[in-house]
Amino acid sequence: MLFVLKRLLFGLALLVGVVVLNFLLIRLAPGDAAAVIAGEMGGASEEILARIRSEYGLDKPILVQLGIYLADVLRGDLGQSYYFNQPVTALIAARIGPTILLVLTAQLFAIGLGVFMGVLAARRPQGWLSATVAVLSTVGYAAPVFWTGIMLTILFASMLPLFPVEGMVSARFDGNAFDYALDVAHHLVLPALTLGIIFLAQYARLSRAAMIEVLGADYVRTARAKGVRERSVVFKHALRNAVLPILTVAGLQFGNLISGALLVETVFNWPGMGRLAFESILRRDYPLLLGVLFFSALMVIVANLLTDLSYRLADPRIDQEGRRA
Amino acid sequence: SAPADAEEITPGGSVVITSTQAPRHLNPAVQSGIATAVPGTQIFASLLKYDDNWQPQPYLAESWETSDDGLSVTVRLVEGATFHDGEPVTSEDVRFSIETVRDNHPFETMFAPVSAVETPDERTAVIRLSQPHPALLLAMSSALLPIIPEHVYGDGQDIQSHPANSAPIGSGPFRLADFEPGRQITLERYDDFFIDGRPYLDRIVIRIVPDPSAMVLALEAGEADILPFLTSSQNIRRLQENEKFAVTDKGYEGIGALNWLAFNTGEPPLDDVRVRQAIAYAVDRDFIVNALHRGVSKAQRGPIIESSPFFNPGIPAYDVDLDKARALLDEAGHPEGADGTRFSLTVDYIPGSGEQQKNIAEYLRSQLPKVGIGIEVRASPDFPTWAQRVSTYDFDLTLDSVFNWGDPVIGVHRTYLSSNIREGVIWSNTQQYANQTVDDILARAALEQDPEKRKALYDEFQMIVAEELPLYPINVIPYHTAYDTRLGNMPDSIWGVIQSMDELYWKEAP
Amino acid sequence: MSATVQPILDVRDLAVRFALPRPRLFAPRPHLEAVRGVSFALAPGRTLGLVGESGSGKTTTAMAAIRLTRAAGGRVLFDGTDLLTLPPEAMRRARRHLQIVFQDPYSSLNPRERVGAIVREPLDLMAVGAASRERDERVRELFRLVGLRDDQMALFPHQFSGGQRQRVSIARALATHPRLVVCDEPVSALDVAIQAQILNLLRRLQDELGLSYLFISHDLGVVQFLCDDIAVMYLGRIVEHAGRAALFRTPRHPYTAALLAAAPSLARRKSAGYRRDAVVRGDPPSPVAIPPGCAFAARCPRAAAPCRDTAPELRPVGDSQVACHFPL
Amino acid sequence: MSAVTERPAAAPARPVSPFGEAWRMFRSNRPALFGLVLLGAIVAAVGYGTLFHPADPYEIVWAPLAAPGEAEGVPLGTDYIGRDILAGLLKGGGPTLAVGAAAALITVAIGITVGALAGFFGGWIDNLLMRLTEFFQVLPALLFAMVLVTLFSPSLTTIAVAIGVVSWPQTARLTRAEFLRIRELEYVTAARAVGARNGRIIGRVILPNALPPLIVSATLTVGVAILFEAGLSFLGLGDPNTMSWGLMIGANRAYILEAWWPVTFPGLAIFLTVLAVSLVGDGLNDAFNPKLRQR
Amino acid sequence: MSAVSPDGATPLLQVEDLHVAFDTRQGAVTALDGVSFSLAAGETLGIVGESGCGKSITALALMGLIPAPPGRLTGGRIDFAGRDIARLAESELRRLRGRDIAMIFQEPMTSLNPVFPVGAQIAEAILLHREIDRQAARREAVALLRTVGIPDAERRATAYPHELSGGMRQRVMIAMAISCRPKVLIADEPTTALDVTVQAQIFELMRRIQDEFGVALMLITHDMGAIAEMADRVAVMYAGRIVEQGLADDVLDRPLHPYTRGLIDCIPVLGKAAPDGRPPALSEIPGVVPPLHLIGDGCAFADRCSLAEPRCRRERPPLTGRRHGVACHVTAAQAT
Ligand SMILES: Nc1ncnc2c1ncn2[C@@H]1O[C@H](COP(=O)(O)OP(=O)(O)OP(=O)(O)O)[C@@H](O)[C@H]1O
Ligand SMILES: Nc1ncnc2c1ncn2[C@@H]1O[C@H](COP(=O)(O)OP(=O)(O)OP(=O)(O)O)[C@@H](O)[C@H]1O
Ligand SMILES: [Mg+2]
Ligand SMILES: [Mg+2]
Repeated sequence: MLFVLKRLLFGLALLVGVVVLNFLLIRLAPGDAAAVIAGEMGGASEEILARIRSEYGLDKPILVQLGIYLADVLRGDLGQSYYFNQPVTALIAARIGPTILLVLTAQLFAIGLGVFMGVLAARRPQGWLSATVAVLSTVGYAAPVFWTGIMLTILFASMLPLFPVEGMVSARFDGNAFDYALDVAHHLVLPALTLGIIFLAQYARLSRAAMIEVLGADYVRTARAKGVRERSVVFKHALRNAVLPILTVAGLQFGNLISGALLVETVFNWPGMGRLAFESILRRDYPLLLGVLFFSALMVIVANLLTDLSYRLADPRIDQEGRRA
Repeated sequence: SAPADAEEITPGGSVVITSTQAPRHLNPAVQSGIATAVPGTQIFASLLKYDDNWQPQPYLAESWETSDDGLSVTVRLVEGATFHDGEPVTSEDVRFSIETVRDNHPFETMFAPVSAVETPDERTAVIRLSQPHPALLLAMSSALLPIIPEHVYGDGQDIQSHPANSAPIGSGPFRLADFEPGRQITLERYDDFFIDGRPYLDRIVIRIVPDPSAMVLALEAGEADILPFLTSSQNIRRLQENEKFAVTDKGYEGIGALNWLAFNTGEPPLDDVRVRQAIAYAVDRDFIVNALHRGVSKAQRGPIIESSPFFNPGIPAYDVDLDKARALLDEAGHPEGADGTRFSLTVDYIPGSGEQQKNIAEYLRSQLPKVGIGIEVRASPDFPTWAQRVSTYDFDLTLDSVFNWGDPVIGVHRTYLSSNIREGVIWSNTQQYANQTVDDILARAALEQDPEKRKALYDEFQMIVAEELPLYPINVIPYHTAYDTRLGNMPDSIWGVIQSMDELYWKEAP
Repeated sequence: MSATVQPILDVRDLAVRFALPRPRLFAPRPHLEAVRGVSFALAPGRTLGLVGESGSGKTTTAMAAIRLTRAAGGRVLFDGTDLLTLPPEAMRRARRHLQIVFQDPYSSLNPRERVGAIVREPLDLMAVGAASRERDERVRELFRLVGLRDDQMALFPHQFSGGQRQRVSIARALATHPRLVVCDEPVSALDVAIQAQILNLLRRLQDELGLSYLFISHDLGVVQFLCDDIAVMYLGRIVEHAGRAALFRTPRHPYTAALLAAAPSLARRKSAGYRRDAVVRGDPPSPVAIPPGCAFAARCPRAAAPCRDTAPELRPVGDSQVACHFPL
Repeated sequence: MSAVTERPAAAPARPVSPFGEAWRMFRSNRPALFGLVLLGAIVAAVGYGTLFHPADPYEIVWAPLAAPGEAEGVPLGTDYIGRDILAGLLKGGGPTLAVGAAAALITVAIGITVGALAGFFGGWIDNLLMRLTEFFQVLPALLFAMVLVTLFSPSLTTIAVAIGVVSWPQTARLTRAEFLRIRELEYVTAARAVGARNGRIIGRVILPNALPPLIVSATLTVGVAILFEAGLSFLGLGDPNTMSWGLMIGANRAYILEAWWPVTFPGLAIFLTVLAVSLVGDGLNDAFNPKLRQR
Repeated sequence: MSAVSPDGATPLLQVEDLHVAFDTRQGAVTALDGVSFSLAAGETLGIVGESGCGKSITALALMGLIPAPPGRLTGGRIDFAGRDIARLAESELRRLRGRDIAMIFQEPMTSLNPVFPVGAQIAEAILLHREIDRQAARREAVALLRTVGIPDAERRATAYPHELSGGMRQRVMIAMAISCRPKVLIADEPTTALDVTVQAQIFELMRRIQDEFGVALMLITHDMGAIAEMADRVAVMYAGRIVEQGLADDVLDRPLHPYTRGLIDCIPVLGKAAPDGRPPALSEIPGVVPPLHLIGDGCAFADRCSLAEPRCRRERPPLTGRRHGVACHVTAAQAT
């Protein structure tokens, strides 16, 4: 409990830090926010600029603006998007779901298949399967994700039209919830695959290493000495321990997954936060950008918290402070 | 196209239109740009429509009449028009709309001369002008003057950030069903539309697909039906070869989207007209149009789009002539340096504009060194950065794209009037071009009621700026629309898809 | 215990505490009392053995005594000056007289340095010997002293066996002509055959160089072989301190007796029907929550009421110093 | 008493340094060697390729989107405005590799400094630095880098710095872990016991021993940074005045339906480079792994 | 070559001429080179020798757990209950392991799986070999914990290994090993990681268990004191071979092999020296155990041996003698 509380508090502090840093970074960078807003409206005169400044509070000292912003954030208000002229929270709320869906699917795919491949490879570290896994994992990792995405699009959406090219739901979609889920799943295949491939490689490699390590451990020898079946030795005694480093990495991967999602969403026009982030950057939509950064950090923090919790469930040796006894 | 006979039309069905740009909101009264205009013109009706021959047609206004002195226009509204919330459309709404647009829309010239709008009765509005304003009728069409309900937008909230901008109430053929910012806009048939039996379609979905290639694949896969505003030569050519789709460049005359190379005439060496002309002679417009754009775009020589009745075909074209360019540069006092370079310039471009601008900038980088001008391409990470640079004159050369918006008064004057040199405002006279004669001619043209005389004034204006060259026109943005050939009554007026699509229908179900 | 001359090392009331993580968010930080008021003196040229079970604080005591671990209290007089209050630079200079040999021959040598450089490092750091040639000569001399060949100087630690590495460690420790060498279980990681070589070497070096050893071991046989005086530690305290003869002949503390009884010996034969009867039960209590009174009380066959209430002080009994209410 | 001399059997007189040992391991690792050769070939091509194919990558040499082999002297075809793709590859490799290497250098420099200080001193310094590290870890790196690049305008330097600034936490953690581990080893205490000061212990004692995993990680960071630069360029945040592989992909992407080559070749180049770098990294990893070495 | 066998008793386990090789970078090395011995019910055989001489490999060979690759059994027989288990299929071996032959390891710290409660780990062993339901297995596990002297066994069964002290962990290992009443128990240096007082407790426990269950114990150690206290018979190993074997008393009191003698003499054993004066210097065995790949045809100890004769370097001495055997050219005559 102490741990959870501590992590929560710390997560909160981190979030505040993220907000402050980004706020200052963005506000102190060259560029006039009012001009941006005016530009979005199609060009404007000096008086309109002045009106915009006072309306958005841009005429106040920067620290006052920061204070106001922080107070608003505490109330759950991330401001209005300059571009969309809508509450940032509403915009993000509509986009965060697709991103989580994409990221989790890719992550599950990568972990599931990756670990399976890694375990198989670890059984015979010198065998051909192991070599194949090693090669595949390097290959999957080395290809730029957006490039893989483009290649997959050409292959599976244009030349061999099995999957939709873009989007999350068909524009014409009209059906019940089940069809909806199917439609989304159909759209999800290529993006999740693209994103999953890089991480698949990493998990395969990691779990291979972890399994080789664990299979040489004394307690695995003990299990064998008890007469435990080989399958059970591998999947119960060994994997249960090899999962620990995998979990650690899975938690740390979340930030990278979101980074990858940014590119994948761009390639497949997946309507997630990544695209929103990209657009907010290109439009200098500062409130929206801050909101996206805030939520990305929040997602990573929550993911880390969950990983830590599951780690704790998986490893009884962790003490209150999160250290290995 | 001839309107199809009502009997053969089976109403119903939905159409998916894609757009690469996400609209901020859906109220064209306070937002320019095509992203807002496409859904905006379906949701809001304007007073007039325009046909493909630049002629005004009745829409919300069943009739209109300009006084002989040109100082007032009387508009009579159709009977029974209602907003999507059921309230009737009245002359008060017209007054409110005109005032709102006049006071808030970035195109200030559209309604600046309007001094008052009188509303003698529910269906009559009299627009009083402080001076004659021949562009007024055009400004009353399409997205330029959406009639917005006063009872919604006149509640005292700031119109720029009014919540109803994202949940608009209009009197157009379609009403908003769902607005997912940056993703999709879903419009539904408005059953009480003031034209009986219209619209034919049940639903229009505007889907935002930022990647044009993905858009094309979506059309091919049947996931979309209409791709307006296509500019990529690759996509246009690919779809032209596919007989399931029609590809047309009709419907963009009203917008008049020009692509040009702007000079910062406020600073040396570009303050020297000879240098500007030298650059014009060094650039091969035909190569750009035929090779870079692979024939899909049309060359543009002057400030007014060549398809406009006001265009003057007699202006100099600056066909490529490198020797002449070199001679002009020598003459201007810029001899070649040891490395063959006379001086170096930067070139900016609107980010995200790919083939139309970035590629041309890169072409310049390859081409201008041939006459001794070094070029550095300056990328702007985002639009505001570019706008900031250009509007504060922190540039040498920039590619720019500015729309005519139908009448020169709206879209052309702003670029050349010395009174419009306004620092910090993009798409003002950012070239800092100042010529008293031009200012006078344009002022007279804005008031001139007689079309013949007006054209003569514009002819003179075009000759002067083609000579002095504050900017070098390159081409018309090759907007094309690709659509499923089973669609009937594809909009083909000068406004194309930014005018009501109430007549659009499926000839056979998709 | 014949310390009539001034001791080279005089440790008084040494205490070391380690901070532990808080159990709850705002709970006070608990401390582990690793060494709780240890005093002893070591005469020049002699060897003091520290024995005790794992975790009893042997290493910590020794490290705190030469200020490689921070002491929480007490004084350490080296030749009369208190090491614990020396300014850092002076302490650094003092280190040339205080050297150390570690238990693990694998982790006590930097694997990325040639052994010659390892042995030379203290000379450079302490600026012993003016010229570079002089230092080289010294290194060569040290190699010969500990039974290594000159030509091995260029090798890396992993190219040596455990015993040879321990010789390198010893050479390094002796490089600056120290007067006191702390040996922290220098032989417990070695095979018995190698252990004998190293023990003999240590003894020979002491004889030749007049070194003083603070020698840590848990092997009573080794301690008996090498040490003149022996201090038995239990949970951060010295429970018995005596000369070799006295300690092994007449252990006074029940814990000492238990240790002696538990140590395997060639003399206790199964064939002769030997069975352990009175083995000490249980494990030592956790050093985090040391019970009041005598720490050994819970396992002690002689424990009575006072043992659980008051901690016994070290006091002379016969030839020994014993901290026990009911010494043997 | 005579010195006990040992038989030379166990101690060959030839010194084998740990790094020498690692190189021997590395050499016998075929994929790693392949990676090294591939990397060498790529670097050579980027460095000297223009000698054999002296074309200006910015010059329009042919019609746009000419297929490979379609035009004389343009073996890999042209891009969307008719520039030579092979010339672009040869010229663009430099910046790509340079950004990769520079970013990796920055990453490693920050990472090692932070990690070493945190791991060595522990206590509040460790706490502070680790909080800082976590802070940088919760921001998705690419997103944060995009913000930095956008705010401070895209140039090779900004890009390299941005990548470095966002990717050091991993190195810092690794360094810290190594320092924490090695700090407890007896040879560190031994160094202190012979009077070494903190600076020496950090730099001369712990760091060399922490180096193997850091070298591996630095190698892999080069790959990551190259991918990163490619990603940024792909998103249009590259430096348009400097040809790079990522830029080529990003710029040519719009023509992918018509021409596969302008995207595929730079993609392959990135892929092969990162592949080579990771193979080398893996090889180093194995070579430095004492467990594998014993066999 | 004859195996060591106790007087009168029929051996339960008979190992003959066992060979194990490992593939290394230096080529195949012979880690076990003709090891033979036997073990009878209820007796304790001690195996001593320096690090790396093959003690653990011998034990693992009996369990069929030689890590392969790189290791492999290259010859010999292991007769157990009338079968040669060196040739059994893996599935049959598995049934044997834990049920008939059980083993406890040196590091109680790492030999228990850190992520399962100790009770469950014991119960697993029971479930594997006995027709018994989960509940019963649990109860049995608790009972076993009680048998090995763990206080509060009920609660400790749910503890994870890291929550127990080293001694307790080793008790858990013993409980697990005896859970199926094995006939042979192999203990590979069970107390090296423990303190002397705890070591004494564990030895005591093992003696008690042997008495109770009549199990044959193979005790691997490098501690001569432990041999004296625990073993009926001893086999001394050197570089993959048994160089001397016999009754504990015979070997300890009248060592025949120079290596055994050196081993005994170099230990600073308690009470051996006069406590008063300074003990005399220890006798040393010079040098170190040669790496396996450098062992030639002769006696592996010859290089370190003060008695070595030229033929010692040429010829490998066989193990001679039934009651007290030795593999030495020089002292073979004294074997009985
Ligand atoms: N750095 C540290 N932080 C926290 N506790 C420590 C630290 N070092 C030692 N301790 C604790 O202090 C106590 C004494 O440890 P010390 O190493 O001195 O014992 P020891 O007698 O040398 O044992 P061993 O025979 O195992 O070497 C132990 O309980 C140990 O866990
Ligand atoms: N996996 C392996 N690969 C190569 N050689 C091995 C392997 N395992 C053991 N050996 C070799 O087999 C020999 C015997 O090893 P074993 O573990 O039986 O020694 P031991 O007598 O148990 O030593 P210790 O007292 O250190 O436990 C050693 O010399 C070792 O080098
Ligand atoms: Mg210790
Ligand atoms: Mg062993």
